[in-house]
Order: sequence, then structure tokens, then C-alpha cells
Amino acid sequence: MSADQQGHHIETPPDKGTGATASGASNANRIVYGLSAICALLVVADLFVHKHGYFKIEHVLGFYAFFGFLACTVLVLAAKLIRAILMRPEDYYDK
Amino acid sequence: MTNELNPGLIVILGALLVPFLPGRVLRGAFMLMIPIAAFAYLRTLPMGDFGQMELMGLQLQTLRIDKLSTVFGTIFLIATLLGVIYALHLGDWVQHTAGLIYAGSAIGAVFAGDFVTLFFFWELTAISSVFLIWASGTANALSAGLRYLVIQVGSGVILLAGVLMHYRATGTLTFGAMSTETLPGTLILIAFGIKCAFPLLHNWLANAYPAATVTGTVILSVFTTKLAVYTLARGYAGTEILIPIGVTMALFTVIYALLENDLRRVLAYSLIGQLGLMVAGIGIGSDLAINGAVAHAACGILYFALLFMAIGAVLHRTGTAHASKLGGLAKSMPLTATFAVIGALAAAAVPFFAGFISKALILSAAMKAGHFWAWAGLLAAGAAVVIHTAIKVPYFAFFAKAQGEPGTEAPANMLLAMGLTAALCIGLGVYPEALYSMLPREVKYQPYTTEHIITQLQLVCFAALAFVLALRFGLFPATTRATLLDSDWFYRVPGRHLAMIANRFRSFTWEVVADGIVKGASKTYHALYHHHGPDGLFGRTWPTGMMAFWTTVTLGAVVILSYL
Amino acid sequence: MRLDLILRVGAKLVLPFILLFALYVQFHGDYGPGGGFQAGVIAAGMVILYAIIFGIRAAKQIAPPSIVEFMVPLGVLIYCGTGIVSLLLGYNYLDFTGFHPDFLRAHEWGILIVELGVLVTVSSTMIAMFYAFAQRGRR
Amino acid sequence: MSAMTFLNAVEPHLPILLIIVPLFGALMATFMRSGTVAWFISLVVSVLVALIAWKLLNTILSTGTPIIYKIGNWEAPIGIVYKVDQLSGFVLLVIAAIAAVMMPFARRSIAAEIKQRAQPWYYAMYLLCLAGLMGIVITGDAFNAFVFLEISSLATYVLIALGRHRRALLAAYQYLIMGTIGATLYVIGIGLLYVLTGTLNFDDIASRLGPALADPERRNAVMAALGFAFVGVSLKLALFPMHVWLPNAYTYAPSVATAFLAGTATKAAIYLLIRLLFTVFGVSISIETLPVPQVLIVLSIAAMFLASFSAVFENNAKRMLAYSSIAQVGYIMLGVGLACLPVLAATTDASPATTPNNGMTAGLVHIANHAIMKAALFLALGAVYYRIGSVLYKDIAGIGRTMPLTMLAFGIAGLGLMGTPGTAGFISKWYLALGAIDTGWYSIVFLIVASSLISLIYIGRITEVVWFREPSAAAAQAKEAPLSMLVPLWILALLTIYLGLDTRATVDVAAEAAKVLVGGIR
Repeated sequence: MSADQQGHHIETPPDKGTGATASGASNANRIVYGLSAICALLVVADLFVHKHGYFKIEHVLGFYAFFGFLACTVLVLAAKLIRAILMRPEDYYDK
Repeated sequence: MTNELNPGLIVILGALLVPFLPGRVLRGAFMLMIPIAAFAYLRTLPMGDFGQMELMGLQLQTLRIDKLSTVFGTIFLIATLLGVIYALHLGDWVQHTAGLIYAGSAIGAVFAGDFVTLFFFWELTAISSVFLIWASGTANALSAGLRYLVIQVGSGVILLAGVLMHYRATGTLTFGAMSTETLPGTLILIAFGIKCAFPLLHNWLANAYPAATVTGTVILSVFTTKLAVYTLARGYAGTEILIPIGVTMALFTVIYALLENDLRRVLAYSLIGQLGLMVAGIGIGSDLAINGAVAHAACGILYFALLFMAIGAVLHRTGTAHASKLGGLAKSMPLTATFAVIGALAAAAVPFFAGFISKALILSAAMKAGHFWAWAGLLAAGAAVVIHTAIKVPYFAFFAKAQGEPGTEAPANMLLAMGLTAALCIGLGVYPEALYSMLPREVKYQPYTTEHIITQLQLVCFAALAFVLALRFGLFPATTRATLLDSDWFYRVPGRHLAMIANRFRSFTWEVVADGIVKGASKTYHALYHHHGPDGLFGRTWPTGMMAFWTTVTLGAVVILSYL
Repeated sequence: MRLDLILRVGAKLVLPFILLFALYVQFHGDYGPGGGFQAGVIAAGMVILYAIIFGIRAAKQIAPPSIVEFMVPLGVLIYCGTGIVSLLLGYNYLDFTGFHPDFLRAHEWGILIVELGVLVTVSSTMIAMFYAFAQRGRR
Repeated sequence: MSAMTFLNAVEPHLPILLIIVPLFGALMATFMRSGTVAWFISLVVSVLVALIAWKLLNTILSTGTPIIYKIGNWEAPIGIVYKVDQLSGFVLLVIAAIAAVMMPFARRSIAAEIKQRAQPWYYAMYLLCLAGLMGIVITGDAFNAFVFLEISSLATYVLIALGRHRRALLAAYQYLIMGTIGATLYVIGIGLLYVLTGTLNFDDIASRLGPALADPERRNAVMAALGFAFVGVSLKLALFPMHVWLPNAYTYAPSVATAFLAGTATKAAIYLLIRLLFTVFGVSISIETLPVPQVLIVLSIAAMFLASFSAVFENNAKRMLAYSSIAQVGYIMLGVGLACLPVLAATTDASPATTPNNGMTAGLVHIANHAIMKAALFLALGAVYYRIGSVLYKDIAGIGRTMPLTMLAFGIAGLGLMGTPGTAGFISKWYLALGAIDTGWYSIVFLIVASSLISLIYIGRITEVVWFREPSAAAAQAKEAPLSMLVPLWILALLTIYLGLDTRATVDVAAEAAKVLVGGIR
């Protein structure tokens, strides 16, 4: 896993300390809040939609929202776990 | 021999003329004419079976025009045109010719009415397309191309074996609905499955596409797998086994697409995932599902081509497609970034974009047929697409903190190709009837209901929220330069690892077996070289006496055998 | 050189008779035992004997290598030419019927000519081979 | 005499002209002092021979009855008879056409590779070899076939010995020894047959072998005769394990000679073996009382694999192709071997023998297809040798960049060799597979495919060398081959594709010949 540590992590959120990326940080915050607001609106909209779903679970309030969020979280976390198993140095096959 | 020419042959014949045309302008104009001419010709053909010919005593049907083949042929021709525009800036006639022959053979395969014609074009796609990989000229491309070629040709060989046995058993070569109950049917399914990147058979795709040239990847992403989808839709509609296969494809690729650093590899895995959706649709087999698979193939071609084009433009300008070396390109390549976002929205199946109108068909079909787990799996994979394709790819390339040099805007022809593709992505999303009217089965479907729009938006937005939060809290897996193990591991590192396993289990009883396999594998090569190399028994020059001796032995053996 | 005087004189006496015998075998080849191959070998034997007794250089004066080499294909040419002549006369290849009104006589002629071709080729080939071996190591 | 009457007068004599013209040409060439004049004679003669062969085959196909020519107008058992039927007509045309197509190539290549003084001799020997090969195929007389076999072989020894490499002499010597052994074994077999039947004419032997078989004592002699003749001819056609003379002979001969020999010499021997097995001995002996099909199938499959593996590891392109030739001969002989098998089945379930035999068709088609593809491949290497004087992998590395047209033709023919669909090689393998399926030996289909994959490796390897490696010093300075070389090369390369798409010229004729050959004796 040495390559893992040497590799450049790019998922690090923008550094809040430096002025250069301060607007980037506030942008990122704005995106999070804006997205959350849209999501909340969509869940509310769910109340006014008549559903024709074939499966019972579809009729649960906010099912698609919940399912989308859960599926992604689970898959991301699963990927993070599996990464430890699958990841090899870049020149793995060339050795 | 034939009264009617397969439209694919027009493209291939045109491609053969390309190297002989002087000047880039003339050549470019001619290449643009090829798909247009083929399309115009296709429009004049009525529905039906044509091009009957007899070859080696076999009745062939080289041209079959029905709704299924027409929709694939049409979208292939459109993609060919877009690909040609995208590649116009190249001066490399090898890539131009190979790409057009490849496109032409895929189109020819779609219109093939019998297995022999199909097999011919099937192998031609393999052989012509490998040049698009080799053309990038790196050592990695060379070996990836060779592996690609072996697997693709191998698929053709299996197809041929299946076809021969099928012909033997039924006496017909017509390519129609097949059954998996019989051995030939299974063999042919495996052959199709290799090209369709079934799980464990998929890694040729993930290895070869990112290794190809900038323009080559765009062309590659269009044809091989979608041709396989066509053959599955034609031959194996309603084959139940395809449902779990498709769902597996859709789900396991999510992991790889999330982890990969090379954005073209991300797209390659994502492409396999979308193929899974189509395969599952074909497995469900209802009219709605088949329509969905076909429609999704058409939309997938467009938005994956668009994404590959955008990332290709990035690679063209910055020299890399690795997420860890990119970022912030939205400022320097604003148009490319816009088109990439449109492709991403289409991939995420956001309403009024191409992916929306086709994915809905398959999910509705799964629902109506009562395949709950398949539906849930595909829905989850669809949510994950939002993260790993629709957000991750444009984000790391264009919007994340810049990690490398800023590029310059893509060449005009690339922008034109991307613009046209993006327009098609939006056009189909806004006006789905254009696509629906071409679909093979007669079903009415209305994608734009309030319910559907709202639920899909919920799915997309919450997936996006999950991504943003994961990124925020450092939960998103790091995308570093690394190799991800995949099923190609099984053939790329067998000797070394088997040796390790054998060492570990030396005390066990099967030690002998494992040891034997390991030693056998490593020894086979050496033994072959020992006996057949230039100094080996079968490779070196024998003394005259030894030649005479073996002649005598043969004579003796023949005579003795005669008297036995 | 003086010591082989007897050999030299003896050989000079024998040589014409060898040639004569070769011709005898040759001309009896049509309807009797004999023929161009045997005659050619005997005739070549004469030259080879001469070369052994008087030296290769002397032999090359009476049978120059250029002529010998020329004779190899010439004999074949005579053989094939005979067949072609019969073709031109309107008969099958090597069908000598056209050479003479009398069937037997025609074939006698035909075979004699063909055998002559064989004689030329065989004798010249034998001599050429002898020259080739005799020259080994002298160049 | 007007042209028409001239042609009418000549027509009955075409079979003998097929031999006389090259023979006469060879004689003329020996009288010449200039290589160019000798080349011109060879060119005219080769084209003439090809035209005659074409005319003969057309006549046969339109009339359906064999053309018989009596030498000296003597009737069959006494005199020598030339017989042209579908099979021999087909093989004659293949050999003659290959010889004619490569003649334009020969002039520059020979001028560069052979000393000025020896050039007329080269052409003389070349034409003599051609005459010998035509003779083997056209004659209906077992001993006459031996004579022609020796004529062609002797000429071949000289052709090989003319090679520039010092090992050419050793190769020629080894081939001389082996060829003589083969011819001797063949002549022993023929001698036994003559003792048994009192005739040397193929058809007469066939008709008189029946009584000989009935007698248990003479029966043993028949079997020995077949054994000797079979092994003798197999040595000539380089059937495994009697192939060992071939790699060196092909490697060190002059380029044009290699292309010519690879395309034609083994094919004539294969013809002779087919003739012996099917016409002379007939199915009742070759197949039912003797294990010929089993021996053939085992040996040819061994050749397909063992020789292919050697080709994979070879570092000399000519030698690689030579090993591939051994493997390809394996394909042809496998087809011949398979042709014997359904006959075995037919005797039990008595199916009608009217359908063409796929195995034999495959063997015959591959005679033509392999001749074309191999000639193209060797010619391409000849052009490379002409430019850089070597065909070692290390020297031809990257030559695709400087000689693209040559190497493109090489690649096309290579695709054919692998059996890629759309090329001639695929047609052969297709029928071979059908033939195997007809006999119910599915495992052989698998083996055919597997050995095709090995050919994919060795063709892939040389493709990698010539196109993707950095050019060697010699290759970087090479120029594209001259037009006189490119034209014959591309004719053959395009034929490889054409015969893969339009199979009327090969498969229909071969199927007809196979029908006559296998069907006629049931």
C-alpha cells in the first residue's frame, strides 16, 4: 500500500486557510447548502405527486431520495473498503 | 451475386479509398461523405431480406433490413459521422482508414442476415479496431492491443465454433432467436458475451479503451459493445440468465469507476455498467424492455461518445487523462467543459436529456415484469452513475483545484463534433418521439410524467448530495495513480501468484497439484522454447544422418503398421 | 615421364578402338542391346583415359571445357528437337512415323537420332564431371 | 497458316508442349551469356506454360473427360501416356500460374543475389525444375513420374546451392541426400508394383492390383510397395518428421527460388501422393487394409503444431516461413487424410458418394491458396532482402515504415495464412473444419482452430517486429521495393483476398476434382 501513501490525494477539500482558495471554499459551501435546499424541496414535492409504482416500497415518502442517497453512500463506502484489496502500485503488472 | 449491397460495405469500400486521397481537405470531405452517402442509401432500402448469395454451398442472406437493424444502423452511421468530424484534425490515414473500416464492419454486422456474414464482419471489427489502439504507439497500447486482439478474435473463434455446430444441428444459417438450452446456443452467447463485456469477460474493454488514441477511444466506445447488444437483442431476447448478468455488470463496475484515476478508464467501466442495464433489459425480454435496451444503446452511444470526446480533448491538450493531474480546466476550456456537463447530465438521466428517456424504459419494464431485485440493483447503479460519471468526471477534469497545466480550448473540429453530439443528447431528451418511433417493438411509452420527473430528480440530487457530503468529510475514496486489480489479473499474474499460493499450502495434500500447475505453466514456455527455439530439437538443423534415420523409422513404422 | 612410355604408346593404340567400340554400341542401340547412354560412357572413358595418361591439360586441348559444357545441353536439344520435328510433321511427340515411308525404317532413324542426343549429353557430362573433380584443389 | 488453324493444329499437342516448352527454354537459357536475356526467355516460357495450363484446365472442365496424350503414339501399357484430368489440370495451373506471376520479380532479385556468370544457369535450372514439376503432375506413368521427380529435384539442388549464404551448399547437400533417399524409396515401391502387375501406367496398375491383393503372398508385397512409395513421396513433400531438410533449403536458397519452391515444389509431390493413394492404390488398399488415413492425420497434426511452435521462436523470417510451410503442408495432408475417413463410414451405412468430399476439397483448395499466400510472403521477404540484404528479425525491425507497400502485402498474405475470414486461408480452413465434422472428429476442428492461434502468434510476432519496433540501421535507410517487385507481390496479395471472397475459381474446381477422385473409386 506504499503507493497509496505516496500518491497525491485530490479529494482533500479546498484549503480554508489560504486566501487564494477562500472563494472556492465558500463556493463549495454554497453548493452544499444549495443542493441540500433543492433536495429538501424535492422531498416536499413528493407529497403532491400521485404514484403509480408497482412495488409497495415505491409509495414510501421520499423513497427515491432515500434510496439514491443510501445506495450511493453504501457504494462509496464499499468502494473505499474494497480499494484496500484491489489497489496495487501503478507498475504492478510491469514488474 | 448480390443485387443489394450491405450499407456497411459502402463505408468499408469508402475507407479503402481514403489512403489514396491527397490533401487533408479532400480526404476530410470524402470521409464526411461516406456516412452520409451510406445513410442516404439506407433510406432507399425497403424492409426485408436481400442479398441472397451462395458461398461454398451455404445460403447466405447478406442484407436484412428490419426495424431492429435499421435503428442500430442509423445510430451507428450518425456516430460514424460524429467520429469522423472529431478526428478531422488528424493527418494519420491509418487511423482514419481503420476507424472507418471498423465502423463499416460493425454496420455490416448489424445488417447481416446470417451467421456467416455476421462472423465475417464480427472478426473484421476486431482486426480493424486494434489499429486504433496500436496507433497511440506506447508500449502499453501495444500490449493492451495485442490482448484485445486475442480476446476479440477468440470471441470470433467461439462464435464460429457455435455457428458450425448450430448449422450442423439445424441446417440453417439464418441469425434469429437462439436458445441457451443447446451447446451451440450457449457457445454463441459466450461469443456475444465477450464482446458485450460480461463480468469476468470484460477487462479487454477497461484495458484497451484507455490505451487507444484520443480519437480511437471515441470510435471504439461506439461500436463493439453496442454491436454485441444488438446481437443479444436479436438472438437472446428474454433469456433469463441475462438479468443477473446485467445487474452484476451494472453494480460491480461502480466500484471500479469510483476508484479509478484515469478518467477514460472511469468512463470505460461506466460504459460496462450501462451495458449491464441493456443486457438486463434484453434478459427481461418484454416489448418494453427490448425497446428500452435498444433506446438506451442509442442514447448511450451518444453520451458516452460525448464524454469520451470531452476527455479526449482534455488529453489532447494537456497530455493526460488522470484525475490526479487535472482540474480547473473550465476556465481554459469552457466550451469543452460545457459539453462535458451536458454529456454528464445525459449520463445521469436528468430529465430532458438523452439518458432519461431510455433508462426509464428498462426500469419500468423491470418493474412491470416484477423483477424486484433487478429493479433495485439497476436503480442503485443508476444512482451511482451520477457520482462516478456525471459528477466525478467533469468535476476532476474541469472544476476541481487545478493540479496541472491549464490547457487551451479544443480544436474547432472537436468542438463541432462535441456540439453536434450535445445537441443530439438534448434533442432526444426533449423530443423522445424521434427515437421511440424507430424502436423495434410496438409499445406506447410516455417518459414525461410529473411522477417520473420528480422521482428521477430526487434520485439524482440525493446521489449528488451523497457525493458532495462524502467529498466534504473525506469519505470519498482517494483517486491516486494506481493499478486496480480486475479479472485480467487471472491471466496477467498467474505464475507468480500461483507460486506463492503453492508455497503457502506446501504442507497440504494438494500441494502436488498446485505445484504441478505452477511448474507446468512456467515450464511449458521453457519447454516449448527448449524444443522449438532456434537451438531446440525442432528448430535446429539436424545432421543428415539423423534425417535419414528418422525417415527409416517412419518407413519402418508405416510398413509395420501395414502388417499389423 | 619417361617411365610411362609403354603406357603412352599402349594408350595411343587403344584409344581409337575405344571410340570405335562406342560407336558400335551406339549404332546397335536401335533394335539391339546398346544405346546412347552406354556409348556415351565409353566415349567419355576414352577422353578420361587420355587425360590420365597425358595429363589434364592435354585432355583439355582435345576436348575443351567450353565445348564440353556446350555439348551437355546440345544433346538434350537433339533429343527434344527430334520430338519437335515429329510434332512439326503432324505426329505425336517422338512419333517417328513421319521420318520415312517405311514404319520400321522411320523408327530406326528416329531412335538413332535420339540416341545420338543421349550420347552427346552423357559423354559430355561424364567429361565435365571428370574435369570438375580433377580440378579440385588446383585453383 | 492462319492463327486459327495454327491453334487447332497445336491444340492436341498441348500436354506435351507443357513439358517441352520449359525444357526447351532451359536449353536456350544455358546457351545464353547474359542473365537478362535468359530472364526474358524464362518470362516468355513461364507465361506460355501458364496459358497452356489454363487452356488445358478449361478444356477439362468444359468436356469433363480426361485429355490423354500418347508419347510416340504408343498405347498405354507399352508407351508413356500423359493424362490431364480435373485434379492434375488444377495443380498444373496452380504451379504454372505461380511460376509466371513471380517472373517479373525475378530479374532484379536474381541480378542482385547471383553472380553474373551463374545467372543464365539459374534460369536454366528454374525452367528445368518447372518442366520437372509439370511432368510429375501430367504424367500417367509411375516411372516417368520418378524421372520428372529427379529432374525437378536435381534442378532444385542447384537452385538452392546458388544461394549466396555459405550454408546454402550444406542445405543443398542435405536436400540432395534426403531427396535421393526419397526418390529411391519411391522407385523401390514402383519396382515392387511393376513386379506385381507388369505395368507402370497408373490406371493399369490400379486395375491389376485387385487380383494381386487376392493372393496372400503378393498381398504383402502390395503393402510394402505402398509403404515405400508413401514414405518416399512424403519425404519429398516434407511431411513431419521427414521435413527437416526443408527449413535450411528454403532459408538459404535465393529469394526467388525460395518463393518458387515453397509455392510449387511440395505441391507437385502432394499431387503425386494423392494420385498414388486414390488412383493407383485406391480406397480398398490405401484405406481399408492399410492405416494410411490414421498415419496421415497423426503426422499432419503433429506438423501443424510442432512446426508452428518452431516458427514462433524463429528469428530468421525466411526460416519462420519455412516452418510455417511445414505446418501448412500439414493442413493439406490433414484434408487428404480426412478425405479417406468418410469412405470408411460410407461402407457401413452405404451413403451415396455423389456429394463432394469436404476434406479432399480442403486439401486441394489449400494447395492453391497456400501456394499463393506463401509465394507472396516469400516474395515480400525477397524484396526486403533486395533492399537490405538480410531477413533476420533484428535487421528487418521497423522496415514497415520505409517499405510500407511491401510489408502491407506481407501483412495481407500473413492474414491469409492465419485463416482470417475474407482471405483465401479462411476458405481452406473452413472446408477442413467441414471435412472434420463430416467424419465426426470434432476434436480435429478444435485442433485446427488451436493451431491457427499459433499461426496468429508467429505472424503477430513478425508484424510487431516490422511495424512497431524502432527501425534498425539498415531498415531506416531502405527504400520501397521497385515496381517490378511490387506488382507480382501485390497480384498475389490481392489474389489472397479475392480468393477469400469469390471461391468459384478454387473451390468449385477442387470440389469437382475431389468428387472425381474420391467418388470415382467408391
